Amino acid sequence: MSESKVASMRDAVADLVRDGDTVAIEGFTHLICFAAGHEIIRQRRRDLTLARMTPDVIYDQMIGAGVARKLIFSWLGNPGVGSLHAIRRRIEQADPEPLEIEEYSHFGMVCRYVAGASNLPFFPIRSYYESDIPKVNPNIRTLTSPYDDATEIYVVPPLKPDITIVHAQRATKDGDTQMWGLLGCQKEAAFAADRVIVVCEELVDEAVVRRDPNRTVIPGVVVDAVVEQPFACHPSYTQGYYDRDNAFYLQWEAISKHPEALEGWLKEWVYGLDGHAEYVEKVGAATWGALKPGDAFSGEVNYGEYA
Amino acid sequence: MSESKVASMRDAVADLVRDGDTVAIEGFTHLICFAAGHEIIRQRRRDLTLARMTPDVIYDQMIGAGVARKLIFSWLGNPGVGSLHAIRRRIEQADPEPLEIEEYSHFGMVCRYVAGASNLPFFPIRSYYESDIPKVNPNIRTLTSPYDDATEIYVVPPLKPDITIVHAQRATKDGDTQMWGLLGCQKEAAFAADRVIVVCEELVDEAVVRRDPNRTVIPGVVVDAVVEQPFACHPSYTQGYYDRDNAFYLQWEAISKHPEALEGWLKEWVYGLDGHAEYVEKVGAATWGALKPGDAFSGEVNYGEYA
Amino acid sequence: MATTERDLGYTKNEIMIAASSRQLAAERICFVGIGLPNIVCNLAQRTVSPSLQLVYEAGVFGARPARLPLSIGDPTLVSGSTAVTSMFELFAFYLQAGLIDVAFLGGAQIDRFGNLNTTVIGSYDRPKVRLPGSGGACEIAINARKVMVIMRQAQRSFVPELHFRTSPGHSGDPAHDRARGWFGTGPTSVVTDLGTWTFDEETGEMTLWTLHPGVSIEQVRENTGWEPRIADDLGETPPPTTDELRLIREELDPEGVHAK
Amino acid sequence: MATTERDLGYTKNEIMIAASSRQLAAERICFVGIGLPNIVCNLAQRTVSPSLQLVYEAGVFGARPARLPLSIGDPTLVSGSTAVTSMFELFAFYLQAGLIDVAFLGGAQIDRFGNLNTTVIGSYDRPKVRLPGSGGACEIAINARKVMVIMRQAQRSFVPELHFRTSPGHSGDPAHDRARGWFGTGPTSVVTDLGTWTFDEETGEMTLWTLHPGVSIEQVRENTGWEPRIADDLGETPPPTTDELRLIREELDPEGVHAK
Repeated sequence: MSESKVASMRDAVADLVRDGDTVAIEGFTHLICFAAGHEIIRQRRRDLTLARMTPDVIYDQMIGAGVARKLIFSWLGNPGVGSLHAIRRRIEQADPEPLEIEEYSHFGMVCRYVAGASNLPFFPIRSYYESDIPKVNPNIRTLTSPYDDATEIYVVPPLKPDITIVHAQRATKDGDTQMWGLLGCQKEAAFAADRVIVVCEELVDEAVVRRDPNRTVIPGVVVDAVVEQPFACHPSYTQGYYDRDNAFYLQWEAISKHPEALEGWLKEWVYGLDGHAEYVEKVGAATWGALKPGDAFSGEVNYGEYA
Repeated sequence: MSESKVASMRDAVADLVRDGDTVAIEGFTHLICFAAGHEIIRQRRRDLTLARMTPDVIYDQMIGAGVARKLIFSWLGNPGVGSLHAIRRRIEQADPEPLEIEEYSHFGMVCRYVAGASNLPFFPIRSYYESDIPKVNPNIRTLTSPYDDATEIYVVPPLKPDITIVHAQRATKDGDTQMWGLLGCQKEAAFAADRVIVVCEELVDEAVVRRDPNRTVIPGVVVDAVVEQPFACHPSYTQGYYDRDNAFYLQWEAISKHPEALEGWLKEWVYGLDGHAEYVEKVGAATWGALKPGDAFSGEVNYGEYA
Repeated sequence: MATTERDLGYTKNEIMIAASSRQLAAERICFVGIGLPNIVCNLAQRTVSPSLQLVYEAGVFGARPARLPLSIGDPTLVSGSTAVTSMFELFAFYLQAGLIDVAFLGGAQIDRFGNLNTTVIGSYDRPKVRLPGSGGACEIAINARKVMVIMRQAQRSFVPELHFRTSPGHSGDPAHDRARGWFGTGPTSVVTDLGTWTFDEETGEMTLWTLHPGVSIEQVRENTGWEPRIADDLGETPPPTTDELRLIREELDPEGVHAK
Repeated sequence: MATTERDLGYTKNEIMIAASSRQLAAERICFVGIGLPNIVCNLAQRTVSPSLQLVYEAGVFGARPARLPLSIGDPTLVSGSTAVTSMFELFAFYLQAGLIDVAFLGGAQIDRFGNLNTTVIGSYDRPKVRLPGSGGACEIAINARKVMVIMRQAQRSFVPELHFRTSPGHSGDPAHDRARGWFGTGPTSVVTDLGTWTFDEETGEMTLWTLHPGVSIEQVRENTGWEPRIADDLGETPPPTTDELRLIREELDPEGVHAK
């Protein structure tokens, strides 16, 4: 019913990601849209506030490339591998410049998105008791329950990104988006945002989506642009499409440790490439072949025809 | 891994529904488990507090049969048809006895279940401003946001049923439960409850569930009993299995209007029957044939095999 | 009235449906219940508002009903729709978040400022008539950006004093209303079997905007529980077009369940 | 130490895994991260706790990994599992609701009362080492009914004073702890490369419970930043059984990614 929202990654980022924006590229291990992060680097956005539960390698790349002035997060590491050295340099030595941080726990970040998505002024959470986290983050506050004065509870404020970017297995030109596998907090982050870009492995006919409406995670009414970009999550993964490239995550430790190595990597893999299609080609068929999973189909359910 | 929780409806209700309990049989139009309500009537439970967003015909039957002393709800009608006269008689004329009521809006009820499921002391909601509802329900209170003193927000208390009963298309013997179609607030009501009975159209092998883990709405870890009871929702419906019996909903207006008609209906369709299997037989093949939908399959997705 | 209806060539419900649907021109996301509003919205999609997105209150988006839905949760709304969502997400992420541009409400009683009663006739503790209650009406009135009311009017429904205020409308004090900070602004229009009403920008008072063909101001006065405010340039409601009537009678409600 | 390990016939990690897994006997629902805890839980399922239900922190239930998961969100955890849930539901409906019986935590620093630091070494504003931060650790410490800590010990990790308290443990005042009203009670055990520790019922202080074979109390003292409390009936940790070692080496971690 609504006109097509289909765009190229370049146009979607150019139109919807602005200097100074608060940007959330969410995805918990799964469906992390590296291609969007690379395009933001390529278009040299500046002064962004980057929000993510787990900044991961993608934000280490973006912050290493100088797109951000602030980071909002809950776990800052390279899962099971090591550190995010570009981010650490900015926090530990203000090298090359300081990075402002605003820190929560995982559940605190999730609740911030839920509050943002629900237009609530705060969200209550049973965490932070006797922790030093609220001491270094004045946005974490307390309330007393009107039902039981003995219960003091912490609250976190809503997080409403200017732009949320999520990746999905498939979407329609109207932005009706279906995902499976780990869902993280993408739905909440998308609803909380002013603008939403959905990147997908496959643009599908709406008939595909209409066959299984319960599979739809983000309805098109909240989506501004739809980008079809296969393999956009590498080295993260897309359930059923390609595996996580753990080798790359391991290599990142050495790359991010040395500014010049990081600079070299950015030149070779981001600035030096026209877009993600070239990146996919450069990664090479051998790697894609090794990352391809076998088949494991869901089976069908019957919604019934009620005419 | 855990042992089977499979039980007959009679045993599940006998073991898990107790006099004086707060009982939630949820389902928004869809998946309303009438068979469980009938078994509770048949076992002559008393002094129950019944909670449901929309009491619907099922609670009119249960309250008409005298199982309840209190009703917690948000919309008290026979959708698009008429009234719930057994309930109205108790509220309007205390006939045959008074019925205590505790009244919210739809969203207020949903938030109460979410608070109960999340172990929160309250849940904030942007509703009730300048409405008389809080004047007649002292459990609806206000809080001031610690982030913006101008924002006063209403809060509702958690609702933690002693027992929640939900119906689903399919479940495993361990209680891993999959549903599709309208989901209402069953997940929240189940997690909020102390005990949970899952009634399903089909008991399936866990391999069926494991093929599509994102379809699982209620994991077995919170389920106490699983009852396989086909057609348990009539005259409500189960998406893909049978249609709503609107003719019955229309007939209910006349039945519930007259106490003796209601008594007669209960004798014939509840007390007079051994269980839901006899009910299904009594409804008759012609009706089931008329209520059977055509096929509309979901299509499959690929989760991928990662070995 | 039957005669009038025969003379006019359309029923009271048909002109209520047509008049309401025209008010949906340019709206984007509409919160739909069952019955008249369902037909109103589907008519608007086929006439003045082709890109109107319908969100059914049971949690269905992009429904393609293969038959006229008989309940708010009819399975025909689900099969072939683009999305189904939980009630929590529907109310929190859509309605409370301000994504709903327009919704429909009705009630047993409405006052001159558009406040609605769907709870009780008589006292709350021992009501003469126990009505359904709020359902989603209270949060819809507060969070939907526009609220359109469709209801037949009579002395007993258009009352000077509500027995219970279920859903807030205008307060009568525009300064207060502006300071509320809700997405909702009180009802924006009321369509009855006699005419259409708007709400005065200044006072927030219901104002008779158009009379349906064949209806007199006296009839309106007889069926309004207060001295009704009447627009200086009171107009006549354009009757349903032949196209609108065809769509209602042949496509949207062939059995005349709601439109008759 | 390599010699010792060769002499003993198992690695430090292997005895840490074995000792931890035995503590899962009789537990019902376990919150699992990746790395050592993942191997510990899977070993327990195959030995002392066959009905243990594993909940992976990325939101997966009843996982049947076809390979050793390499990340907390490895796709092999999803395919063939019984349920996948959103992060909100995982933390709200499971952890915060008290459904998690036991969870694992570690850290860069732990004090004698089991408080943990995973945030910074040095000052928060200009840290010497910026660590990952809480992740879910803070709410796990507060809401999981039991918390087991697995970490190697040394003067720099077993410290008298944390640089930052990320996750609360025991306060040192049992009356205060009882009055907290959390599901969490502070860590219940700590398993290190030198021995196993419990927490004193009365004082909530970490107490050396068993020494691993070949480890001396002096070694423990050298690697503890305070004068350690030692159980009157200090015992020796039973070494990994041949069956436990076989499961670890052949089934759970054939490449020795974590156990080596």
